[in-house]
Amino acid sequence: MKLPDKTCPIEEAIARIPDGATVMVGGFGVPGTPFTLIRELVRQGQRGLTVIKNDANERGLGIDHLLANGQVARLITTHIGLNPRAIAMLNAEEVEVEFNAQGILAERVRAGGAGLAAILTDIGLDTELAQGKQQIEIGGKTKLVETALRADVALIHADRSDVFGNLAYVATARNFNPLMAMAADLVIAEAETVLPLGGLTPDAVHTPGPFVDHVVGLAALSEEYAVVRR
Amino acid sequence: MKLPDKTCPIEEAIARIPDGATVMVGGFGVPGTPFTLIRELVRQGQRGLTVIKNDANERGLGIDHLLANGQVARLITTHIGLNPRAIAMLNAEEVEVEFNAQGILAERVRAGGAGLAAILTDIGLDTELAQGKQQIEIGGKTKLVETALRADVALIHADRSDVFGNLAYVATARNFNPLMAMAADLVIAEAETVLPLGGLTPDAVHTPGPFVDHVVGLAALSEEYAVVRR
Amino acid sequence: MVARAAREIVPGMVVNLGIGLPTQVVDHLPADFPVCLHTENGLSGIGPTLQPGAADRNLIDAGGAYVSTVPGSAFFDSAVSFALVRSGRLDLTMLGAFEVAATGDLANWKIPGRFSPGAGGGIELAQKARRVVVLTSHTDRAGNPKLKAACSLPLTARGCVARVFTDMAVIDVGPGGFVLRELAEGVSLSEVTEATAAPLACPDADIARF
Amino acid sequence: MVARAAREIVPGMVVNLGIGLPTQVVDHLPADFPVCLHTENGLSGIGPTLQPGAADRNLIDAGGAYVSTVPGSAFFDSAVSFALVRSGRLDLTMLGAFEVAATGDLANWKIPGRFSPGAGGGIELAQKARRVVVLTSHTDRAGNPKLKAACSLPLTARGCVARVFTDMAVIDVGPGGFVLRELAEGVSLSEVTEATAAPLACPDADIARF
Repeated sequence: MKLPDKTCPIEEAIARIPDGATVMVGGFGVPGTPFTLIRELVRQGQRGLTVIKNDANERGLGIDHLLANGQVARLITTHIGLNPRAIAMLNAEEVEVEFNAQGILAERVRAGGAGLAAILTDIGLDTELAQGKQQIEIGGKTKLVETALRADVALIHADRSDVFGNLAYVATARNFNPLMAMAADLVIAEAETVLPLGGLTPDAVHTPGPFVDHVVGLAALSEEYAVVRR
Repeated sequence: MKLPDKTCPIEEAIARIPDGATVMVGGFGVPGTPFTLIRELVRQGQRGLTVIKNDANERGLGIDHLLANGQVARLITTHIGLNPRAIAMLNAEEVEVEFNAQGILAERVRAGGAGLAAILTDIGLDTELAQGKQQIEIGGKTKLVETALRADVALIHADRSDVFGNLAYVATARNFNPLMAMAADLVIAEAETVLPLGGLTPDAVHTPGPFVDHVVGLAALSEEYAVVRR
Repeated sequence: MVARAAREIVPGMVVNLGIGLPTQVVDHLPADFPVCLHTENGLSGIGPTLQPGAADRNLIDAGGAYVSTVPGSAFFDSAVSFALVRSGRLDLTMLGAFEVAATGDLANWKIPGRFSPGAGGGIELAQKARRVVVLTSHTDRAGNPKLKAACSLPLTARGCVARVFTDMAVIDVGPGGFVLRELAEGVSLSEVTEATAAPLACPDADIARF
Repeated sequence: MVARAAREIVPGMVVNLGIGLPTQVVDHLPADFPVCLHTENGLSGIGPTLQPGAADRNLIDAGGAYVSTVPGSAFFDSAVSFALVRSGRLDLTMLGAFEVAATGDLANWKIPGRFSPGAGGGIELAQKARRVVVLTSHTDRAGNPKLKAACSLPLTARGCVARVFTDMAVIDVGPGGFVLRELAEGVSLSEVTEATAAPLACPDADIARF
């Protein structure tokens, strides 16, 4: 048995995303954001996207390019306070924004990746985030039904990948990446380094290769990773 | 800031388990079973335990000692086919056994560790495992409510630990250990090697230290780990 | 039948082989065949089975056999392992059976009063693998058919089986029930029909042999 | 008040410090103080904040500051990070506030029409940390009290706040409402009572100063 090679040119991988797709994007702030994949999605210009991402990055970074280019119809997120454009587009109703508690967004994505229908939680029960959500009683206590999130596509940034798509992340660049890498029908991972089979220790793999469809090696690191912006 | 030292003598750690406790035990077959912690629990003799473990080990191994010693009132598990004593005790109603689909047991434990109330799934809907479980409709489809499992105590086997309780597992000895290490009020980990702070790479930690209460270093490896039994 | 079942595996698949006959399928694949074998206790990329003398005490498959890794293997916990199964990343599973119904229902985990070890990971494999095929003897030890109009034993999953490989035949489960696809060398159509306790369609005039 | 709040941290705790004033608490702890600082973007064991020249582009806290690790740090994904919070492994969180009610209700994430960036991880920290304390100016920029009988802004969590540290006082949230525990140097009882828009019990005749 030999594991197959999933390396792929970036143009080809991103071209598989149709207009109207739901796209999960890894990253929390700068670390772990797949800047290069996002740039290619901006270049190709698919429209009407639903984007699922923890935050809206900052102006001029990451998914802000998608917002500026009018490609995003809907954003499912937890906090967009560092991106004035996202706030302005929300206020002008140019993009629909659904806010989640951060750990609940993580769990909804994970539930999608785990093939579950939903999770039950008391998080946000006393807040306006509970509005419109199904509630059920478990052992006499009210819980919110938080439905699983799956996407057509997940865009992932990894530090290292092997050609089969086993991924490893570094430091706080891990964040939502391993969760989203399980929760989409098409998973595209950009990697700073692409290793041959056997290049990653099996115990140190963060995302097992069977979840990943395409591996895009990064020839150069996006300048959007530059330390210090604010 | 300096992270505290959680190393602890085994007698002291296990003595914190009361009669009647619910105890999660890591392991799938031999790998990852905390044989030494189990032996101390047998020696101390706490009774009326509810044990949550993937399997019942084999005769003469692991939790079979707890069964033989009459310490187990109830077993929540997925498969006990390799332990004739467990099967016999089930048939004689000497121990109450609750069977789960394996991945659902994993998810119920994980949900407990993640502070969720339950998960919703269609797994087992057409089987007798669905009997007696709450069902709800999500988007017009029937789902089973699988409630979260938490325990008073989790007994974990790790390959390496640092003194703060960061844990790393090897190979298929990982299995239920990282899930259970998040899902109990008191988490006791035995480790083949206990390292000083900084001995584990932060990216390679499988169970973060904040989840772990006591670290027990193993002076010698239990002979129950011996390769080949059948 | 095991050699024939091995041809069911398409290059690039992620495959879980159940305990028993299915495990032997791997012996009929070329050494460099591009496939990823998954075991539910937490490994993608199973390598060859090892003799005890060469075994790693921490490295087994879900059936307890000492296995090895290949370049590109990954270890993960039991939740991730079944996440892979339930979320559609398992292309194929090959399972054993006590009974298969003409509707695709599968019973393979419990015989009330005789055999009740628990379902293990079988329910999720049967319910969620993209394709479920069964490898089994055509009849049980007493000679009773295992392929039936309906299962009498507790179900593992409903309507899950796509194809059955037996010592007598390759049989698909179609919308209208069992469909004969191939016959084993030396087995006649009437023999397999007689050993099957449900209608067996035979659309091909010239039935293939394996 | 920040120095006073630092004394709230007991050796051995796992602590999450919210953005703003709470982050500064760490500067008032001894270098070898036994505490584990958690940040919700996936790190236990936060080390000192770094200047950009020394920073690691992949290592930030939830507020975006460049931080470092300590011996024994661990990285994890966002699901594990909040599992730690929701399952009771976070001993203490220190948060900012727009409003704190005498019932312990907290509002700190939204001012309708003016400030709606989303709640981030605040709801889970407020609802699930074993102990929630607030660090805030006693009044807002316009001089309006932040401690009130009831919150008028959208809630972060109900009944969660145990103690409030302000520039004027240390105030507990008891079953009967706000209870004055300490006064800042130079602040009188009548000043703090006047700046608080809810009854303020003062059980100690000889009130401590900080």
